[in-house]
Amino acid sequence: MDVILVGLFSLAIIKATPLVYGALCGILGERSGVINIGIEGMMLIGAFMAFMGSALFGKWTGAAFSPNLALIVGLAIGVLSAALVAALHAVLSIHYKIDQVISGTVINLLAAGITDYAANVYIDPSHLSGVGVFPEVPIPLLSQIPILGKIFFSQQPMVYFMFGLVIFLQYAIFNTPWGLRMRSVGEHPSAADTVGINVNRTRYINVILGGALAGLGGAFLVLESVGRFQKLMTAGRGFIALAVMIFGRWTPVGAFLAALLFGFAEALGVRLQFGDINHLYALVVIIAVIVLFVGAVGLIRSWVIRSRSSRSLVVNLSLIGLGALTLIAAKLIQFPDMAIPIEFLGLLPYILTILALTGLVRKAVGPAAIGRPYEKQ
Amino acid sequence: MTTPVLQLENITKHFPGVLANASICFDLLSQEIHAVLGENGAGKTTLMNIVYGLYKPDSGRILVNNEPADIEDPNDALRAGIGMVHQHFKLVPVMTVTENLMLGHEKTRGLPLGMLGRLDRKQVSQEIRSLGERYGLRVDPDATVEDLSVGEAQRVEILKVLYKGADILILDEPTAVLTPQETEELFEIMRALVGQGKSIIFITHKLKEVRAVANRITVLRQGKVVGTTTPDAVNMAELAAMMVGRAVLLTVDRGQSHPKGVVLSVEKLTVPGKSNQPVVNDVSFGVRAGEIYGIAGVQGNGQTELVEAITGLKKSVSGNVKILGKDITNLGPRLLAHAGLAHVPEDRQKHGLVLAFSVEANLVLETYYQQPFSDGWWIHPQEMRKNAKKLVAEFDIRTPSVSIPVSSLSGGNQQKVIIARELSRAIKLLVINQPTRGLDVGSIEFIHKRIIEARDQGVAVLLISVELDEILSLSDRIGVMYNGRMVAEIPASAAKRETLGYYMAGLRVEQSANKNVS
Amino acid sequence: MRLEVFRITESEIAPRTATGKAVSHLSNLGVPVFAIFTALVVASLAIFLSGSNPIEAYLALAAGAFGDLDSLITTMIKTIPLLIAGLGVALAFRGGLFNIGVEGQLFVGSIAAVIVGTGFHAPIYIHIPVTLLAGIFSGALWAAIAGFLKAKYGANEVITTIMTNYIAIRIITWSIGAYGPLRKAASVVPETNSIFESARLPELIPGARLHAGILIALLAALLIFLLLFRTTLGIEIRTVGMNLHAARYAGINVNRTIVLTMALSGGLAGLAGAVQVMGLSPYNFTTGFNVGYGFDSIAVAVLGSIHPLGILLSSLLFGAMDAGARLMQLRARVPIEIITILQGLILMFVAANQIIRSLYHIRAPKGQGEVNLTQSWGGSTD
Amino acid sequence: MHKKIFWKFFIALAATSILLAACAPAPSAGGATEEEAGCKLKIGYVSDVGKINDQSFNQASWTGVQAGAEALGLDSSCYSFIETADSADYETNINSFVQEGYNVIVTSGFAMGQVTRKVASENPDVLFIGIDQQQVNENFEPDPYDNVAGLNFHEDIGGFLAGATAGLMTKSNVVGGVFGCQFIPAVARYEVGYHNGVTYVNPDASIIDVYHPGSIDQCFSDSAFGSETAQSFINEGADVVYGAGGLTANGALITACNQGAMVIGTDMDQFLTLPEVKDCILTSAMKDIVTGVSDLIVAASDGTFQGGDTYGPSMLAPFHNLDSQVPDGVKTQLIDIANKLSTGEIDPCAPFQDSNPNTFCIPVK
Repeated sequence: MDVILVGLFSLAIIKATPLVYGALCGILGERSGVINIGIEGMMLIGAFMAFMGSALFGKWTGAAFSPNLALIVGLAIGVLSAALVAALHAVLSIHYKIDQVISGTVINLLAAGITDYAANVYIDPSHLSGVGVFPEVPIPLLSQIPILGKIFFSQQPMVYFMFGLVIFLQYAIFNTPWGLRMRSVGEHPSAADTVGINVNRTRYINVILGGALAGLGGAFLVLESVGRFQKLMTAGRGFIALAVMIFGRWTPVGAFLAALLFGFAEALGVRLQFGDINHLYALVVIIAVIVLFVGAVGLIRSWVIRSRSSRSLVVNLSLIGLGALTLIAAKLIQFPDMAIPIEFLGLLPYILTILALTGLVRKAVGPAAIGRPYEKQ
Repeated sequence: MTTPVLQLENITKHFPGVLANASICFDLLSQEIHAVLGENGAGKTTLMNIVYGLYKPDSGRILVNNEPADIEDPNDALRAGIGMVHQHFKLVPVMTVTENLMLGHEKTRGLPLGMLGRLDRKQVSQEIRSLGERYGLRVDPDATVEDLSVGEAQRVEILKVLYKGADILILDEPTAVLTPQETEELFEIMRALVGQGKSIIFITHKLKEVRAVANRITVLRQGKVVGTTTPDAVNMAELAAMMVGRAVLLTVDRGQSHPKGVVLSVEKLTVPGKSNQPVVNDVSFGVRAGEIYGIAGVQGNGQTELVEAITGLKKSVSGNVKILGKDITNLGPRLLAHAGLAHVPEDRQKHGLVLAFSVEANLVLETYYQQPFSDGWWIHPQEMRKNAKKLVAEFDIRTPSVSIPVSSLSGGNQQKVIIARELSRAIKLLVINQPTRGLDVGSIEFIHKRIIEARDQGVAVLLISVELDEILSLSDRIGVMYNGRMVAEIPASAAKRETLGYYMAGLRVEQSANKNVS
Repeated sequence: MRLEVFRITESEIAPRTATGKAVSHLSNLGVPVFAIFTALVVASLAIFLSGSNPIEAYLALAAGAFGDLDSLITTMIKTIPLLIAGLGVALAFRGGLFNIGVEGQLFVGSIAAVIVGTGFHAPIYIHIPVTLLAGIFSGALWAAIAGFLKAKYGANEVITTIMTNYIAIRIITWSIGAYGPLRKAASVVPETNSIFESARLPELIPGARLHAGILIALLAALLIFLLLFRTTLGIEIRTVGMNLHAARYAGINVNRTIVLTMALSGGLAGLAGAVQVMGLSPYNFTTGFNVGYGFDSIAVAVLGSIHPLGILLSSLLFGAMDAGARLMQLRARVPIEIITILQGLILMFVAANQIIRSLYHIRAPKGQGEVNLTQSWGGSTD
Repeated sequence: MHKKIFWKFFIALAATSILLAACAPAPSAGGATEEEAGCKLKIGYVSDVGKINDQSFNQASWTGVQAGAEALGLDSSCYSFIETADSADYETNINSFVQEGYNVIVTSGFAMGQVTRKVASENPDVLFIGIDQQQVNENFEPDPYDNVAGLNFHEDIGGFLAGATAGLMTKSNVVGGVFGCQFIPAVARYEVGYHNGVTYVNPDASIIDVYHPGSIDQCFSDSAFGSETAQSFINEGADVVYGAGGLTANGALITACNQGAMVIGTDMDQFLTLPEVKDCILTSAMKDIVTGVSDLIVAASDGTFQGGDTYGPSMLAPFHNLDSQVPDGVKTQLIDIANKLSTGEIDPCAPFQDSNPNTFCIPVK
């Protein structure tokens, strides 16, 4: 059971990482008032350029440097390129004031077309080879903790960086001048304008920074996951990241938890194909875990943040109780052997998203000034 | 007292099609309250936005303390010691008072990380507290702005300007949202500020206030300075004439009303707000055919929700509403329209019009599906055009064509489109909310005349306005709302400004409550 | 006293709008044309970099789209689903909704048409309409889910339709896959049975592939035009799209209109899917069928400035590019991805028309309401 | 200021690209009417909805076309390709080559089987090569046409050999397999064969097989899915990972390799096509499309072309860098198994519990 749990959760974290990076990109943009449905495209460009950078650097320098240097060079180039694409999004939606959703759609089309095209005319004919991936770096002592150590502290560097980034951004968005300005621009741009904050510059900066983060997500796929660029390798992760962002209520920690839930749901879909777990049992367990999760998050919120609108203690406690009871019951019941088609196992994250949006989990309300170009009255 | 702290020389500003400021000269002396008086559209706000760096003038220059100042953006203005309290509050609703005040000039503690340092909320909230005590502006620094009352929010705005170290304060129409008592308090604050060395530009279109508080008055009309004077040198009528450019009737001739049977009756109506607290609480009143019932009150005391509940835009939780004895509680707008209700909404651009639609389409916004505009499914554009042409003539709507988007009309003409649309139907009850907000005098006169005409034709009129003068000059009976309750109902003949003001501030309620206890 | 009036007078406004109408029509047409030209120029750089000759490529593209009767027919066949689905996207835009779920709704429509088209035998004049209706209703129903979630819970339709896309496509993949109930018995290919002759759209010219779907598409364009601009429902949809609050004030049932708009939009997508399986040999649904029309139709709708007439032209353009891509690959050896790049560039230049205007000195028409396509992102409908 | 410079730059860019376009070599050929000198054959290739450079069977097919053309000494203007974007376009795309006067048309993928036969029956003068296309009629009865050669493979045999290799080489007794679309018969044959191969040599080994659950536009191209799945195999203790399914499988191979596992590739010798795994790839279950297509093209040129089904060899690629690590005993055992497979003594496609029914295997002989 431990092995299964560790396996499931470390897979969930690996699957969650690009989603978190993408969602953070969305958060920076939307918190400053710019919708970004081009996350997918930015990740794709980030992945492509990270591969080109690392592979070409590796090819040109040969064995002169360690492959990690090539990876770092690739990372830098991938991040910068994605930031550049985000700059295009920013110019289109802030300067030219075109509909931000259309601008995002343009980014997605162009990124898919250009990377596909370039892969066809360059990468494949030249047999360009990847230079490997960042190695796993177990953190001393922490990685020795049973179960948790294996899940959280025996990962690759970009996973740790993601942890750090989530904590840092959670702090920065709510506790620094930068975050205060960003949020004011997304909520009430003319108020920010009257105290001398340059609304459009703030938006440019945050959209471009966000693009860099999406680039990290794309680079992760190449530099830590797959090891080379493959066409359309983001495979819709940018869109899921958008849902993760909303599910996480536009906060980094919320997005992290949401991405983890998504990652877990997907990991479970894969894990159930291994054939050693009863599908029905697993389904009941995950529903129970979700109920538990929702209750626990609600409880933590109402205690720690003292949020005014959070659910009552009774509701949270009964959710936790219900989840726990279901878990115990699932242990006792003998489920009939039934294979759920793999296509259905993969549906869980999508259904979760819809449930999240309907407010069954919590009502999501985004920044007030989102989607509207700022114009002085 | 005699040194000018701010001088404007020949400021000119064009907007497409409009000359907003024409070569304006203006000076502000140290420790003076200098009122800038003018109608809506006279160019007051534009001028002040130029001073504050939100607009760039086409020509002219600004001197601060006799030095030419290059004010490119609000930061420059703040650096030059100029702060502005805007008519529409520039506060971020979801943030606290402290966060709003530090925005743009954040203090951090701990490591000097610049933009990524840790916000020092404690220190700033301390400063706000002491600043508030010094000027008599008390607010809770940790409160979230969206939870504050309008008066409190305004105090936050003034504090914000003081906190940023401004010596020259521009107050843009600060009294529009205040009760007479709160206005008086504001004037006290203004005098205290001047006493402590600040100088104030006070923008308004209300003549009485100017006379009450200003040291000097500059009148603007159609982008130009008409003249500068002092309160003692002119009387009200002269000021009004300067402002409008002709003699103005300060009162409306509303004639005698001949009320008949009750059209609208509201009984014990309760409407919940955002957090399920009642924002309209157990309200009862009636409006009879052929009378104007005015509801006075400071903005945000439940008038908006009351109107929305009566007109079907919001659901009430208890009580009922009847039109001509028929229960219409919580019916939708369409059924209410059938029952003879017309509604001129508070926010004409948000609710009253579809800005991108043509004038003719906006004139049938509620009747497009009825004969003769439609036979239920297909629409008849030529009928709509005919209707539009007729109403444009009848209501003097200034538009080059009925097929252009209504967004290209002026505010007054937009309001006329709404009023034309509502009055052109066969109606029993007219609910009209803030009928003249932001309009020029000509449109105001026209609209007031139309409201009285409607009354005289036997329509029951429910008039809601935060302009006490408007209520007093039009209403036959007046109700006052405070904190969601109808706290008084007075015949117009017996109504005095002062009494109404006390009710609007909730003072009489508390007194009577005290009496009941004792 | 100085009493000049500085506001614009009526005589100043009047001539501007009178000629303005003609000017704005011209520049409305001019912008897309120049946008397409600019996109072609920019994309030629990519073609050149890949070692091909851009002019040869574009000539081949044109030949493949319009070179002979067969190419023309291919173009028209490609235009049909883009036109119908593009109308669907545009209708949603008009109602203030962004339907990214056309891809999934189109799949659902195809599958429903297959189920009905293979479910029973009936005379052609019954079977065809019933099958078309099945496509329409199933697409409408699938889209109405997102509409309902929007109206009831304020769930953003962009996200919900992306999710319902995935759900639809996965379930359909399963249904024709190894274990699926719709899998054609004894076929190597994951495909459904072919629909019966009685439910197939007749060819307009026997043997020429061009089927009656083109008439259905044109009829749909006409009907949507009439619906939007000549009916009370059209007024309601556009009012909700332009100003939700005013719609509520005017007594329009906003929630019903949102669900209805979404359903109509999905119905068109479903119709597009049904027409595809009913009109194209081998008249069945198979893996890889119709991929990408959902996303192309968004570009088609925006390029056609969400007006049925504009969409007629833009879908023809995209159809021609899809059709011409064959010869462009075959003759000029240009990879097909260049079409995606081209479409992205066209969409960009059309949407950011200021770029085009300043490049070619086209004046912007005055007083035109910009359509904001994303008015209620993330928030509720209040 | 900035804006102006930007536009000048932009206009300059546009102008240059037009110039470049104008200066480029003039269009070489008008179309079908002009018979080009030096083209004794014109060869067209139509891909399946996957892309030409999918590093899988579409790429192998196109490489085969190029190899065949080179063997005949054809100029590069004598062969071309069309990538299919929508399965509804198969027929149009094939017909485009017919109309342009091509003599040999190669189509790849079982999905195009019936369409290829249809176009072939309408154009008896043109020769067709269908990869993964059995020449059968609608009732699955053999029905060869003179001008269509179906090039088929026993993927189950390849998969079985891969499985046997994995089963013999594993030390942890846990082996994994990442597969593309489960509804594609060739993939199913690889999977079932692989499973049977492992079980045949090592009944105690536990086998973890995972398909991508997505639709056709994802299941062959989601390399991150492959990578993540391989990672979870490693967590479960797998030390040999097999991948069959385009880019999805490639992701799995690279990650497994980076994690220290041995990997087995598919279709082509992935030691050559996927350089990232060259130090840990044991072998690949080869399906030699390149040679098969090339040979058929040469046959088309010299008049020895024969319609009907042909079966390409299914075999393992060389062990390359890991050759020294494969014990001789294993090598001989694999040869023995290959022989038994070729005689039909072993059924590589035998169904087992919950096995994918979507295989459509053809027994050897």
